[in-house]
Parts: sequence; structure tokens; C-alpha cells
Amino acid sequence: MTTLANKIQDVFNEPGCGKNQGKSEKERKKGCTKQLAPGAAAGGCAFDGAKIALQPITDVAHLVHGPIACEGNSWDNRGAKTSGSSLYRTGFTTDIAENDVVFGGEKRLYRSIKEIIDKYDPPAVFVYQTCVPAMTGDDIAAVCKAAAAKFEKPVIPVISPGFVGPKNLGNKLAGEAILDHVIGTMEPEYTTPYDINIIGEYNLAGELWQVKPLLDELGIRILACISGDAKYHEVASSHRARASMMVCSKAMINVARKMEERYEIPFFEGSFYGIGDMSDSLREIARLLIERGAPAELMERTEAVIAREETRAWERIAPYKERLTGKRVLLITGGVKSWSVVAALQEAGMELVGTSVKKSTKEDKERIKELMGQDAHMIDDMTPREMYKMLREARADIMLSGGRSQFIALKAKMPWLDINQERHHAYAGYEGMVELVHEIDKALHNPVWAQVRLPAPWEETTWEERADKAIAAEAAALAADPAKAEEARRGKNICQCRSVSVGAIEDAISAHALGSVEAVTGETGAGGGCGGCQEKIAAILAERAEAGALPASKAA
Amino acid sequence: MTTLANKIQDVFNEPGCGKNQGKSEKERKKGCTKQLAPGAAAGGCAFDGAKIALQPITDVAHLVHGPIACEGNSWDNRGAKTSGSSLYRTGFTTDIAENDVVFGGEKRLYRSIKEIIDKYDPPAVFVYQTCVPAMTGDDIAAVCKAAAAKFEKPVIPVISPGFVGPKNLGNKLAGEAILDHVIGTMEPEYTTPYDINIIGEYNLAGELWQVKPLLDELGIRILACISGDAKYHEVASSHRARASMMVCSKAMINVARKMEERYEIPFFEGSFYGIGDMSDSLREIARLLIERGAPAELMERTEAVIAREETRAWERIAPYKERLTGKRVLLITGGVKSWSVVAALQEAGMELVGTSVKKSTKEDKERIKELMGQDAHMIDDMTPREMYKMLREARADIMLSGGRSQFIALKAKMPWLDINQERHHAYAGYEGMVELVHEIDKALHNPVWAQVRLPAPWEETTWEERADKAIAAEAAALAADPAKAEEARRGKNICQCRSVSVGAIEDAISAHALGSVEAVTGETGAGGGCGGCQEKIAAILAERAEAGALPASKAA
Amino acid sequence: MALVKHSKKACTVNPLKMSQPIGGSLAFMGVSGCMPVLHGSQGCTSFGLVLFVRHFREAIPLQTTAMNEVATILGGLDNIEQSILNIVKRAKPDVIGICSTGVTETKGDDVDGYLKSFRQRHPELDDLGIVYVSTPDFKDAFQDGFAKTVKKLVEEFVPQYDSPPQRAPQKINVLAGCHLTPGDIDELRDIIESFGLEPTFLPDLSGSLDGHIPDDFTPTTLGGVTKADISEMGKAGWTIAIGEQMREAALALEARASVPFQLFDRLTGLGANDAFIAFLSRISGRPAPIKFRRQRGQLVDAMLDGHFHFGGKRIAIGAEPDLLWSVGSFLTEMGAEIVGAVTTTSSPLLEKFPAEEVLIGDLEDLEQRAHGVDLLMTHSHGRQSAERLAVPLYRLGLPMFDRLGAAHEVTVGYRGTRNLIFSIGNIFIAQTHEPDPDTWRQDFGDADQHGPIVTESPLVQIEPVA
Amino acid sequence: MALVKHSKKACTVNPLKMSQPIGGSLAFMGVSGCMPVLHGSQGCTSFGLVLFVRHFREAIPLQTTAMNEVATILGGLDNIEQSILNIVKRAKPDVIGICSTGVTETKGDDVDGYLKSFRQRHPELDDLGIVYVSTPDFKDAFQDGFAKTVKKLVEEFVPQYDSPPQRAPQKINVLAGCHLTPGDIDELRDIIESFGLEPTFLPDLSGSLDGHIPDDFTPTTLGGVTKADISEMGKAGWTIAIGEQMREAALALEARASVPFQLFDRLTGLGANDAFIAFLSRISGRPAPIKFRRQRGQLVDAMLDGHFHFGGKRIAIGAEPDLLWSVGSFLTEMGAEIVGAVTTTSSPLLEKFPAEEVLIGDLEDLEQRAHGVDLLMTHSHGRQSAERLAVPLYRLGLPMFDRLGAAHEVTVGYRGTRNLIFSIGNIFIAQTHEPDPDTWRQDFGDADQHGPIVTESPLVQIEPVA
Repeated sequence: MTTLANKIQDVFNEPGCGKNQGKSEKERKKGCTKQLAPGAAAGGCAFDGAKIALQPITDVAHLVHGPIACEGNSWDNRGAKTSGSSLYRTGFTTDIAENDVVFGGEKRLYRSIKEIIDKYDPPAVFVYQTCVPAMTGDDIAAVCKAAAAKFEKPVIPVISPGFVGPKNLGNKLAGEAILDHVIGTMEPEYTTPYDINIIGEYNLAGELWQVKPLLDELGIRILACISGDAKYHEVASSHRARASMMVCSKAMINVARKMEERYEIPFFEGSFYGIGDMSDSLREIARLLIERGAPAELMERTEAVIAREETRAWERIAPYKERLTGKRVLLITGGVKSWSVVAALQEAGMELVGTSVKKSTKEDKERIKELMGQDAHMIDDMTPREMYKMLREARADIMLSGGRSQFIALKAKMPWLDINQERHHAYAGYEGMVELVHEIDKALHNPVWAQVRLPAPWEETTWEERADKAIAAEAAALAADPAKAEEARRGKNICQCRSVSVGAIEDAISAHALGSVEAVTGETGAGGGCGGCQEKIAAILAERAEAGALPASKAA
Repeated sequence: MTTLANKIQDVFNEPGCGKNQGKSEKERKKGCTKQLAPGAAAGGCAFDGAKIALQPITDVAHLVHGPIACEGNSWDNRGAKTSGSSLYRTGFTTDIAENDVVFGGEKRLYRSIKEIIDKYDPPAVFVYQTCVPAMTGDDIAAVCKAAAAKFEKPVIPVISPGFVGPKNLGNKLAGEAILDHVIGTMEPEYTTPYDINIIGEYNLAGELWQVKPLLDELGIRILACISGDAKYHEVASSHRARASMMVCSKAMINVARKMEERYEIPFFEGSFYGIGDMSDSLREIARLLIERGAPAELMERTEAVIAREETRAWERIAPYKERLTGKRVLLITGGVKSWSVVAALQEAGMELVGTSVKKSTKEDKERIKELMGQDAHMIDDMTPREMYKMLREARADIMLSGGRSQFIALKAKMPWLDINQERHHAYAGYEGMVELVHEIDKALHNPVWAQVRLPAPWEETTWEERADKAIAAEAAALAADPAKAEEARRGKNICQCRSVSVGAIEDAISAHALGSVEAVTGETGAGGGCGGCQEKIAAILAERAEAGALPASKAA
Repeated sequence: MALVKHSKKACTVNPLKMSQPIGGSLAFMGVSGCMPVLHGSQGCTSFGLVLFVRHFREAIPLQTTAMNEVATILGGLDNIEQSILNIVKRAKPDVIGICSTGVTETKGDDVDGYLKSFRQRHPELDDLGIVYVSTPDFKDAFQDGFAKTVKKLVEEFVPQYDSPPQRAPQKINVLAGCHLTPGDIDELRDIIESFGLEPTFLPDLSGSLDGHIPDDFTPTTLGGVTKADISEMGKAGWTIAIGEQMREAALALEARASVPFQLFDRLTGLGANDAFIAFLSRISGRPAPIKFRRQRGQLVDAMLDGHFHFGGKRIAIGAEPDLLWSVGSFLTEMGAEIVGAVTTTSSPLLEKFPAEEVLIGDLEDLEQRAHGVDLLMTHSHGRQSAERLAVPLYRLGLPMFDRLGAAHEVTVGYRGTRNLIFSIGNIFIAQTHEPDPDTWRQDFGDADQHGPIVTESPLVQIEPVA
Repeated sequence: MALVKHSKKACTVNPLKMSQPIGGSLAFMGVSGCMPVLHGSQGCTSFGLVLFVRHFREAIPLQTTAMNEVATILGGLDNIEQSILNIVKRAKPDVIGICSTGVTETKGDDVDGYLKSFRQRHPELDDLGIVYVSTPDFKDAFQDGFAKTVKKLVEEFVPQYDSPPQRAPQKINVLAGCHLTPGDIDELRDIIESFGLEPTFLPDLSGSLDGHIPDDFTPTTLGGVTKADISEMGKAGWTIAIGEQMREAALALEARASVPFQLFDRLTGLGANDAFIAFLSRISGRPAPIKFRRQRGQLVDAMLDGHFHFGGKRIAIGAEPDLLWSVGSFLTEMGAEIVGAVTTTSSPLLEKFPAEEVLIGDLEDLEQRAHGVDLLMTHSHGRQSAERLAVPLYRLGLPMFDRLGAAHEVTVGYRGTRNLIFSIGNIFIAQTHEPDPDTWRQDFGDADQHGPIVTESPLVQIEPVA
């Protein structure tokens, strides 16, 4: 457990992490494992995150040590694609029984590893720790070590039981596991000056394959993708790459940074989403490789490919323009990928709702990110009436979001497109961006919307009309009663993770003369969960400052 | 039309046909086209028969000249299988419209032939005449001749419009068409002393393929099968075979006989159904080939194959014996193939209902044939109560029949097996006989029968109990009232085709002192349809003779 | 809006169409105690019989006037007389329904006239209904024969009223087109009865061809609408005609007894069923029962869940006009595109169909239009095309001889529409091909190939209420 | 009669089983205004949520007590209190249903005891139902968690009567096992109501997870049986328990209020439904409505048409005990042979199952038993096995995440059974391989391989009526 605690602390100290850079030493110590609000929380656990990060390694056995819930309720449900082995899709679990809880599950774990090696002979076995054996004290690292020695095969302990924190933490703990046990343990057959790693890309819906052909064309070899469509030996020998790209989800920033530290592999943060971002990423890869010794002509070839592909993509987006011009897109996501598609959507004539973005400058992107990041959580808690209100006010024609808001959007009869990891379409690279526009077009112009919005024959008014009336009535009530309006304003939750209201924050600022977001978080908890509301807290601080109440220091 | 009339007359005079041999010159003139009873008839037409006989030729286009009904209502519904081209399964029809009826359809027919040749380029086109163009006088022979000359491709007229008679007649008219236009028009690439034709086998459910491997093993080549799985050039060059087997359905007896006449190809009648019959057929083939010059050692090899296959088949049937011993099989068929399976069923321990067959001698077979042949028609007219009565009296466990009685048998909740041409299982040769036993076993022991015979929860008595009661009541009523009983006896239909009752026949015998079945047929029409009731008429005659009423001459 | 074209070929290849008289005989099969008869050679009946037996997996009543060569030349009136007498003797039917064929129409006897003299000669058969319909094989198609027969049944059995009769407002006539299965009719009966209405279906295949096990066999139909029921249809409050093909029969009923009618050109789809439910609610004066509220919600939900899989899908359909209209219109409402539409006969709906073209043609034409489609929909004869095209086949219409349950397919009502979404959507899902490293560009091709889809918003055709 | 075996492996490969607490939470989802909560780390809830969302394609109410590392060590009672208070504040539920998990059972807090003190401290929440069920992940399976939760709902909400209460004979309790879909429950409601009876389903997933579109969203369940309804169940005339899993809950109801019960171990199959209809007829005193007579006939007909395709077919099934029993027993009644039967947990039915062996195991075990079968039946996770085995997969049970319409699958009643025959029979028909010249001997192999099939006549298990 001390090892795990150290690891977690290590991850919290991650200097690559922008969020941490803004934290005090004390806050960093608290890390990301603060208590979520019981009865008001959502999202996966650290085990989930670890599994997501490593399961895309296709040829190894992923063995979950725990009760049936951890694997049985969830296996084979992720969209990472393979070009080779399908072993990663096989669900292995020790499915521990009461006996194992009472007497310890180490023996069962050891026998499970043996059975797997006997039957499936994978190049390695990854063993995932879960809460129950962590509580009962199963020392899986020791079991893995013994098994590895006995069976002469790598057996990798991934120590990331669910209760230590959220998914993000699990991603990083998974990174630690391969840093400690996998990377650098094998050598590639040969190396080239064009060898790169791609870190944090999972090949969901086959997106890596929208990028790889261009790299192939340029003679750039993906020595290892960590971990999309990866083979064990690729990850094990990834320390010989000349450069790494870390995809901007930051899920495995610790891997990129430590590989730089240990093996002097420089990395950059980039994205494959969006035409401009894709081009930037190709350029960065070429630049880093040239820096590391690849011939300079690589850049010319890269620019040629970029020029060709961009032209091709814009040309293919053009036909949609007529049909999509003026359509308003509401982008909602807690992740960080969707904002990079803005340029393509704008090029196809669409407007991003709530922003006045004209060109996709970096600043504009930041603004969208700001705007949308905050609403990410909120959407899950909206009633359809609130959703309707928001959509009406935004006059949005389509919503792009993750799967969790799907049913709410659809029941509000709003065209919707999945842009999270459960999507079935691949939106990476140039091809993906055209596909995205095509899918938006398809979703927007599907005649089904006209159908499902028909009022039921027994309804004298539509649902929307009733909602309009109710909204108007509420607004009138509030307008008529300033006290009630103030109460409503103050009652609104700012931090969804911790259930903290506007009023509570304002009161804390007044009472303790708080001047920074960090201080507010320290006092009220608000902003200490997913962090999505930090901008809103900053806005409250700024407002109070403007109102002359207190001096405000703008939050990062 | 004169040509057609001559053809029909020619077919009626067929000396190979057993039925004809028993007919007077005058009756033969009448042929098989006597008026069936309107509103009380069943069965296909001559066009149907012609199509059945020739459609198994796989690589040609079969074009039906007529209104949509003739092809549109029925295409691709037959079970003849192919090892090569699937063109025979394509439905081609001129689909004549009112215009063609008024102004003649010859032009449309000619253009259709052209379109087919342009698009599908088959080795030949077979054109089937149907009633409407026959009535309006389309000269399809002339059109075919012109098209053949123009497109340099055989275009074969098959003159067999539906109204000229039943299916059987159509089979033979189809035979005439290929005798006149196809057989002998090409030469085989090479010949061997082991070349045979098989005539009247359609490869339904792939049955030919249960026989062919054994012939292959013996080095015997099927030069042409007429027409199962045949290619055009095989039929066209079939006149070079050394011998023919005519499968006992007699459907194309004229082809076998005329090929003997024209090309000196001897033939025998045989069957592939039943283990003994299959062996006999192999022996006959070998015998004829040896007669025609094949080395005598062929017979030894044939006997070796027969011995091996018979042993194998009996061994495979043996395991079913325990489960099937004592099970009673009711065989009902208008055809002539099912009786040949008797030996195999008996070997598996089953009893044939209504007979005391102990061994399958030729005599026994004749008796079954007699018995079953008569009931063939009857079954279609039975009510379920009558069916139930028959089954109860026979104490049958399973019924084997053609598809037409399927629903009646099933609704009487009687295990049933399809042994007619729509069946999906192949029952030919040694393999087929084992399959048949297996299928009977499967059908008999299916627990579904116990289920479907459960009384409905709202029924106080079962359907069977009610039927028993009704039957008993009827019997009692008849027993109590001799006049009514006599009326019922006399009212029973003997000839289903012509709707002639026992009473009518008895009266005719009395009134006209009739002494032969032919005479009864001439007077009453009874026995002039399918002929299935001729034995019953003979029985009435015999009974009357015994009763001393009149001297009777036993019918053939 | 579609351009309606006729195939220009001389030779029909792989027919989609079936003949009029068997369409007519199917309508007769929905009449109780009826023996349908084809006036033609025995083959005409034999083919029809096999077709229906294979589709419904039932014993089918269908007789023949057994016209032979001599009779075709001399005329078939004698055969009609003998048929009737033989059938009466053997089967004791309530109704004998006679459809002509190509064989008998080529000569063209005056059967209607003959039947008048037959009636005079056989007063003992006054209770027997005899309906004769002219349905030459060489004209029109299955649907037309069905429609003509329903119209003729109305004309024969519904009295001509000089002044409108006293109405029973809860009694509703339902003229059910041949695109409806026995299962559809059962579903519609349930729906209509939930409003306290008493529907009489003409014809009613749900009682006769639904595959139930009768207590005893009769050689005629069993179940179905009785002659007496039909004769009362003039007194109903409303006529609901389902399918454009039923318009003529509805007009005939209106002409004879002034029964107002409402035609529903389809009952597949949300809007279509909303209109139906609203109509039932209005004429019954009752609100829609709660179960339809839930079913509607379930349908909307299924549409939303399903639209991801239907959007942009390319479908080719071969079906008779009313079935094509019902299913095709609904599929476009779900976002699919009908890239090939082939039908059998003309109909005023065809030019309104949401596709570029509707062809009156055959399955060869359909196959040509179905290259690269995501789904082929037609009757079982499409199996060869589907195999050659390597696309899935959804069996639609009659005949469906290579699958179980043809009679129980339900595509009407909220629930039927919902289940149709599941059935078809699951075919699409099953066909989803996994991405692989080599298909990144083919996967989403050129704009002109996979570019903007052009689907028109299809219309729900509702007849103005009289 | 089957030999019941337990897999001897240490490692479960490709799990068939899902955990108890999510089974329990599904039962809670059939209670109106309920918020189910898993007492465990947030991952426990997250996995369950995703599972149900993908199966039902609905927003799913499911909360977590969000146990973190510290809480697991100190005990989770505080988290329970906070959860309840937070949920009350945010969602205003009528019932909060809490299932424990492995995380919280390992330490083993006295939650029931704690909840008593909570009640005392929070009298303002007296109207709130709080039900806690112990469902450790490391014991038993989904079905067990569901069954325990239903039993606990009875114990919490049905009063203990000293003497039997006044009964409303038309009121019928229906304890619906987890093998029933929302569609099944809708079908059963229709059937029971046709006899003039008024069923209360516990739980009632038909109202909550049937995919309807609500007028407005609540964060809790919507629809389902209310707490008030449950509290009235003691006064019902009869309890019908569907599935052996419901026996304990039925006994609990009998113990509390002396309600007699009848258990139907399955409602798939002819005899099973005959017994059900006969029972309803008896307790209602009404004859079976005509529509069931027709549906029964249709089912018998479908069995007869279908048996050709089922006879001798080899099927492997992986499902929870009651579902395995329902479907497997029926398939053997159709002549199929269950050559592989794998289930998740013990049940008294297993040893009566018509197969040689029933294994409590996983999908790897099932795959080993499924070589050369004609059909594989299990939940969507069987897709990988089916692909490797190259046999068709019929998706059975939960989760069904890769097809539409999971909630609307109906396999109960005459009609549901009939449609099941069509669905499965059509898979067999689609798989029929055409004969070809080279397969004449393989086509029908050796006697020991394709020899006599040994199917036992499966029993319809009917509980003697009290």
C-alpha cells in the first residue's frame, strides 16, 4: 500500500499536468482523491481508468483480480480496434468468492495466471488490482513477480484499485505500471531515424488508422502507440523512439514526461482532431524527428502531404456548405477534443453556439473550451425543460456531446452526434473531419426530427408550448418577486461534483475575504472535483471585485 | 396445333407405358386429356409438367411465353440442385399484355429471345408455350426457328400448353421436345465404354449426388442425366451413351424408348430408392454396359461396392432399431417411389401399416403399391376426423406422404415426413436410406407431439375424444339403421377424379352387365382420371362376381 | 416526388409481379365459408395453390373450372356450372368466388350474363353467394385483382339503398388491402376495438389464414367475414379504407349506402398512425386509451434510437404499390434513402413516392438499381438477387416461402412500426463492418458518392374527412 | 435430468455472470420514484450504469455512495447518510434502494442497524422508503441480487398481518423475475387483465424501462410499482410468482399476509401457458377470452410448422437459471437438443433441466461445449464466441448492447412463444446449407455422431395449487 500511496503522490506531483501547476503544495498533497459527494457523483473509478489505458494492447491477457462486478459487468465494451490479436477482448477475471475474501485471493490469482498462460500463451499478462483484494491485502505485485519467475513470462501488476480515485488517476497509474515493468524491457529489431511513439491514443473506432497511412507515406514509423492497436513488444521497446507525440487528452502525460526524462525522447502535445490540428501535429512530428537527426527534407515532404490533404479535405467539405450554412452547433463535452473540430464545422458554414468565433484562432479555441468545459457537468442534471430552454435560447440545430447526455438530448428531440469514446465513427485526421461534417449533415437533415416533433394526437398543445409557458411563468414569477429571484440565483449549483451553490460561494468569499479560486475551493470544496467550474468561480470573484466588494486575483 | 395433336397422340400410344398397354385402342385415342371434374380437380397442368422435366438443365434460359401467371406465380420454387450454372433458376417470361393477346405475341417472343441472348448468352434458350398464346395462335416453333437462325444459337420450342392435359403429359411432351431438337445435335468430346444416361432423375435435394460418387468410383460416367444437374451439351450429346437407366417414375419413358429405337441405347427401369433397389440398379447398369462391350470385371467391382455399401448402410441403420422397432409407418403416395423404401424401414424395425410384409419381396412391394396407390387421392379429401379415424384404425405412428397432405396430417397432430419432390432431405442411394431412417426417428421422437396433443385448458374433452365419440355415434346409427348404412356405403366416392360413387358403379355393373374395369370406366368414367381407383373397381367387380351377380374378369 | 417509368423490355426477368386472379382469390379467402375458384386450366389453380400454401403454410381452398383444350374453344360456361354444382355437393360453401384467367378471358365468355341464367335454373341455390370477377392474367397485377374482388363483393352483397339506412355508429367497415397480413388485421382490430368500435373487416384474412388449428376441417375457408356481415356494411357509421387500392371499394360502398369513408394510404409510421388514432378518437368520441400513449412513446423512442442506423442508408425495394408506399415512405422518414423502387402496377401514389424514380418492372430491374445498397427489400424471390449482390434481404410481401411466420408479420400501428424499426435496424447493425487499417479512405469515399443525401420529407396522405 | 457441475477453473474467462448488486438495482428500477444506489466505490455504479444504458438505451437512475479509500477503512455509514440526504435534496425520491457491494461487504458494516438510528435522527424523512439489501459482489449472481431485493421490498413495505386481511379477489400480485423484459410484463398484464383481474407487478419494469418518452424527466425512476401499491399487496387474492427465483419473495408475502401463491417456473411453451391460462380462468371464474383460443391455435400451428426445423438441432445456451430453464425447456419441447448449458448460479431447477449437464461457469466453458452447434444462445457477450465458432448467435438475456429492442423482446405467453419459434426457426432456415456434389457423405455422418437423438420429454413444472 505504501508503494501505491507513493505512486499516487508521484502522479499528483506530475509537473506535466497544467492543473497541478496551479496548485499549492498542500493542495497537491490532497491530490485528486477528495471525497466526491455520495449520492451525487458520477464517472468511473481508477481501475476503470487503468483498464481503459492499457486494454488497447491487443496481444496480452488482461486479468482482473477482484469480484465479478469489476470485469463481469463491463467487459468487451470498449471501442479500441485491433489489426492483429483479439486476445485483449477476452475477459479474464479471478471472480473471487467469499473464501478468497476471507482467506486471501493470492492463490487463486496465481492459478489464474497459470491457466491463462497454459491456455492462451500470451506474450504477457497484465494483472489489475481492484478494491476488494486491495482491502484484504492481496499482494499482487508479489504474486506477479513469482508467476513471472515461474512461467518465464512478463506478468505486470497494475495497482489501481477503484477507490483510490477517478478514471484520470487510473490512466496515470496505468502509465506508471508500464513505465516500471514494460517500457525498456525489450529491444526493437531495428531502429530508424523516423521512429516515433504516440502516447494516449487508443485507436477508438479505428481512428489511428486515419492517421497512420499518412505517417507511412512519409516514412515515419510508429514504433509504439501507447496503447492503441499496440503489441506488447512494441510498448516494451518504445524507449528507442526518436520522439513522442502526446495526444492532448493528457491521460498519460506521466508516460511522455518520464520517457523524456529516462530515455531523452522529446515529446509535444498535439491532436489529430481538426484539420489545422492534424497538420500541426504532422509538422511537429517532422520537426522533432529532424531535430533528432532525421533529414531536413522530411519537412518538405510533410508540407506537401499536408497541402494535398488539406486541399482534399476542404474540397470534400465544400459540398456540404450550402446545406449547413447557418446551422448552429452546440458543442458540449467534458473532454478536450471536441473544440479542435471547430474550424472544420465553421468551414462547412456552421456556427458554434454561444460564441462569436469567426476564425479558428487559438484564442477562439480557448474561449470555446472555456465555455463548454463549464457546462460539461451541468448537462447531466438538466431536466428536459431546462434543456429545451437552453437549446431554444441558443437556437441550436444540433448538439455534439458525449454519450451520457444522449438520451436527454434525444428525448428533447434534438439532433445529436456522439463525439465521445463510444462513438462508432472515426473522426481523426483529414478523413475523419470530412466524416464528421458528413455525419452532422446526416443527423441534421434526417427527416426523423420532423416526425418525432409531431404533437401526439391527444395533445392539445405540444410539449414545447407547455415548456414555453412554464418558463415564461417562472420568469414572470421571479420578475415579480426580487427576493425569490435572488433566492433562485443563489440556489443554483456552481460545482456539480460537490454540490456547492452560488450563495454558498458568495457567502464564503464575503465571510473569509477569499481572493482566488484556490481559496474558494479550499473553503467550500467548489472546484475541487472535475475542476470544470473553476472559471465560473473566477467569474463570481471578478464580479464581486467589480462590485467593489473585494479585490480579486484572476484564477489560472 | 396439328403437330401438337399428333405429338399428344404419339405420347398416348407410348408402348413403354404400362397403363396404355391395358387400354383399348379407343381409350388410348381418348388419352389422358379427358375432362377432369370442374370444381373437383387438383394437380398441375401440362406446361407445369414440361417445365419440371426440363428446368433442371442448369445452363440454359427457360423462357415462358405467356401471361404473368404461368411464370410469375411459380418461379424458382423447385428443388433441383446445380453444381454449376444457376441460370436455370432465373425466371424469364414474355409476360404478355392485352396487346399481345389481341395482335399476337410473336414479336414480343422474338425480342425476348434476343434480349436473353444479349444479356445472358446461354448455350440455348428453351421456349415454353402456354395456353393463351396457344389459343391466339402464336407459332412459337416458327419464332424459335427464326431466332435460332438469326442468333446462331439453339432455341428449342416446348409445345405443352397447360390445357392439353395433366403434368404427366407435359413430362412426355418435354421429352419429345428434346428428342426432336436437342438429343443428337452435338457430339461428346470423347466417349468411353462406361458412358450412361440417367433419364427422369431431376436431382431434387441433390439426390443425384448420393449416387454419382459410387458411379465415379466404378469408373462409370454419366454422359447425361436427363435432366438433373445437366448441361445443355450433355443432353445434346447423350445419344452416344452405351446404356440408359430410366428411373421408375416413368416420367420420360418416351425419351428412353425412342433413344433405344433411334440410337440403339438399351435401357432398364430402376430406382435409387431403397437399399435393394439401389444395388439392383447398380447391377443393371454394370450388366448393360458389359453387354455393350465394357470389360466383365466391372461386375465384380460393382458387387464389391454394393457389398461394402450395403454393409455400411445396414450397420448405420442398426442403432435406430431399438428405438424404431414396432413403430408403424403409414405410407401414402400417389407416386411410385416410396414403396421402394419399405425394406429399409423394415430393417430398422418398423412395420408398414395395413400389410403383413415380412420381407421385401417383389410381391410384397406390389401389394404395398396397390394398397397405397389407391389411397393417394383420397387423403386430400379427408376431414381431420376421417384422417384421425384412419390413423387410429391403422394405429400408425408416423405418416410418410407428399406435401399436399402435410397440413392435414399435421393438424391431426400426426408425425409426418415429406417424401415428395418438395422435401429438403435427399433420400437416394445408400446414404439417403440411412438419412430417411434418421429423419423418421427424428420426426417420431420429437417431443413436440406430446406438446401439441395436450388438450387446451378450456377443453373438457380432447379433440380426439370428441372424434371417437362422433365416430362411435355414427357407427351406432348405421348399425341401427341398415338402410342408412347401405346408403352411406353406396354414397362413398370411389373415383375421386370423376366423383363416382360405389352405388353408381354397382348400378352400372348391374344395369350394363359390366365385367371389366375398362368397361366400368367406359360407362361411368370411374378410373379414367389418375387411375388410382382401378383396383377398387376390380374389387367391386370381384365381390359382385363372388356374390354370384355376374361373372367378373379380373382387371389388370 | 418520383418519375414513374415502365420497363421497356420485351422479356420480364425474375418477375416481381404475380397475376390478378390469384390476388382476387386471396380476397375471397378472407370471406367465411368461401370456395375461391379460378376459371381456367387446372395449372392456373395449381400454381396459385402452391404459392399460397408455401406462404401461409396452410391448407388453402382453391378450385378450378378445369378448362381443357376443347372447353377453351367451345367456351367455359358449362365448366362454370359444373364447378358450382360439384363444389356445392362436396364442400357446401356459403360463397363461391370465381376469378377469370387469361385462358378464359382470351375467348371472353359473358360469365355475368350466364350466371343470371344459372340462378334462374337453380333456385335451390338462392342462398349461395356467387361472385364473379374479371381478372385476366394478361392485365394488371395481384393488387388489382384483390381490389377488384373486394369492390365486387361490395357490389354483390351490400344492398343499394334508395335513401341512407339507419346507421349503427359504433359499426365500422374496414376495407383491408392486400398489403395487410392476417397479423396486421389482428392488430388493427385490437386498436379499433379499444375505442369501443365494432369493426367489420372486408376481407378478413385474420380469421382464415392466421394459422390457427381448427376444430374440424372444411374444404372451404374457415373464419373470415361472412356474407351476412358484408350485407350489413351499408349500415355502418364509417368506412375505413386501408391502402389506396381500397378506394374503389370504398366509393362503391358510399354509392350503395352513403357510408362516409376515410382512406389511410398507410398505417406504418408515426404521423400516419397519429392520424389514424385521431380519427378513431373523433369518430368514437373517446380519448385514446392509455396503452396507445405508451406505445406512441415507445415508437418515438425507437425512432430516436434507430435513426442513427437508418440515416443515410441506401435501400432498394420491390413491392406492390401500397406496400411500397407504406414501407418506403416510412423508411425515408427514418432518414434512409430509397435508391431503387420497383413495383408491379400503376397507382396514383407512385408519383408522390419519395424517390427519384419508381419503375413498373421486375426483379432484374431492381437488382440493377441495388448495387451497393445497404438493404434489399422484396418478396422471397429476391433471395437470388441478394445473394449475387451480397446484401441482406428483408423479406417483404407475398410470397415469403423461405421463412416462418409470414402471416404474423405486423407493420401497422405504433407497435408494428416500432418492431419494424428493430427488425430492420438490427439488420443494419449486424452488417456494420469493423474498421480495419486498410479501409481508411474507402470507408468514406468521394463527396459525389457519399455526399449530401437528398431525402425529401415524405407526405402522410390523409383523405379529407367528409 | 442434468448433472449440475461447478467450473473448477481458478480464472473465469469471458464472464457470463454479472454481479448481485446490479441485479438488485434493476429490481429497484421497477419501483416508482426510486433512486437505486450502490453502496461502493463510484466505479461499481459506473459499470452498472453503462451496462443498463447500453441494454435499455435509456437514461438510467443509479447512484453511488462514492466510497473512497479512506471511507472503506473507516466504514461507509457516513457515506450512506450523505447519499440519502443528497439524493433527497436533488431528486426528491419516494424510495431509495441501496445495494451493498464487495467493497462495503468486505468490511461489513451493520447498515440495517445504522438505518434505524438514521430514521430516528431524520423524522422528516418518514415518508421516504429506504430499502437496504446485502448483495456482496463476491457471492451469488445477478438473479440472486434481483430476487433478494424483491423479497426485501416485500418485507419492508408489506405490513405483517396478525390475521389475514380482507382480500380483494380481483387483485393479483405478480412477482416478476429478472428474466422477464418490460415487453414480457406488458404482455402478461394484457393477459391477466383480459380475465378481469387487476395485477400489481413487483417489480414493474414495463412502466419504467420500456423506452417511452416521458413528458418531463425526473432523475429517479419514472413509472413502475409505487410504494403504496406494494403496501397493498397483502390484500390481494393471489400471488403469481414467475420464475423459481421469486419463490422466496412469494413465501415472504404469504408469511406476512397469508396470500396464497402459485409459482410458474416458466411462461414460454404451450403446456406452460396452458397451465397459466387455466389458473387465471380458475381464480377469476371466467372462461379464457376468445383471443387466447386463437393464439393457442396459432402457437400449435407454429410448433407444427417449426418442428421440422428444430428437430435434432444442437443448441448451446448460456443464461441465468430461470431464463435457461424457460427457453431451454421449450426448445427441447420443439425437438432441439441442448448440448451445452451454462449458467451463473445455483437453482433447484438446474438438476431437472433437460440436458446431460448444466455447468455453473463462463462463456469459455460454453464455447467449449458449443463446437458444431447449430445455434448459440446467450447475451451479447457471446458475439466473440459465435464468431470464432462460426455459428449464429441468438441474443438472450441481459446485456443486449449490440441490437435494438432488448426491452421489447417478448417470449412469454402463447404469442411470445409463437414469435420465438419464428425468430429461432428462421435462423435455422437461413443457415440451411445447400447440398453440393462433394458433401454426400459428410452431409450425414456416422451413426455415433448423428445417431439417435436423446431428448427427454421436458417437464412443465407446476406448483400444486394451495
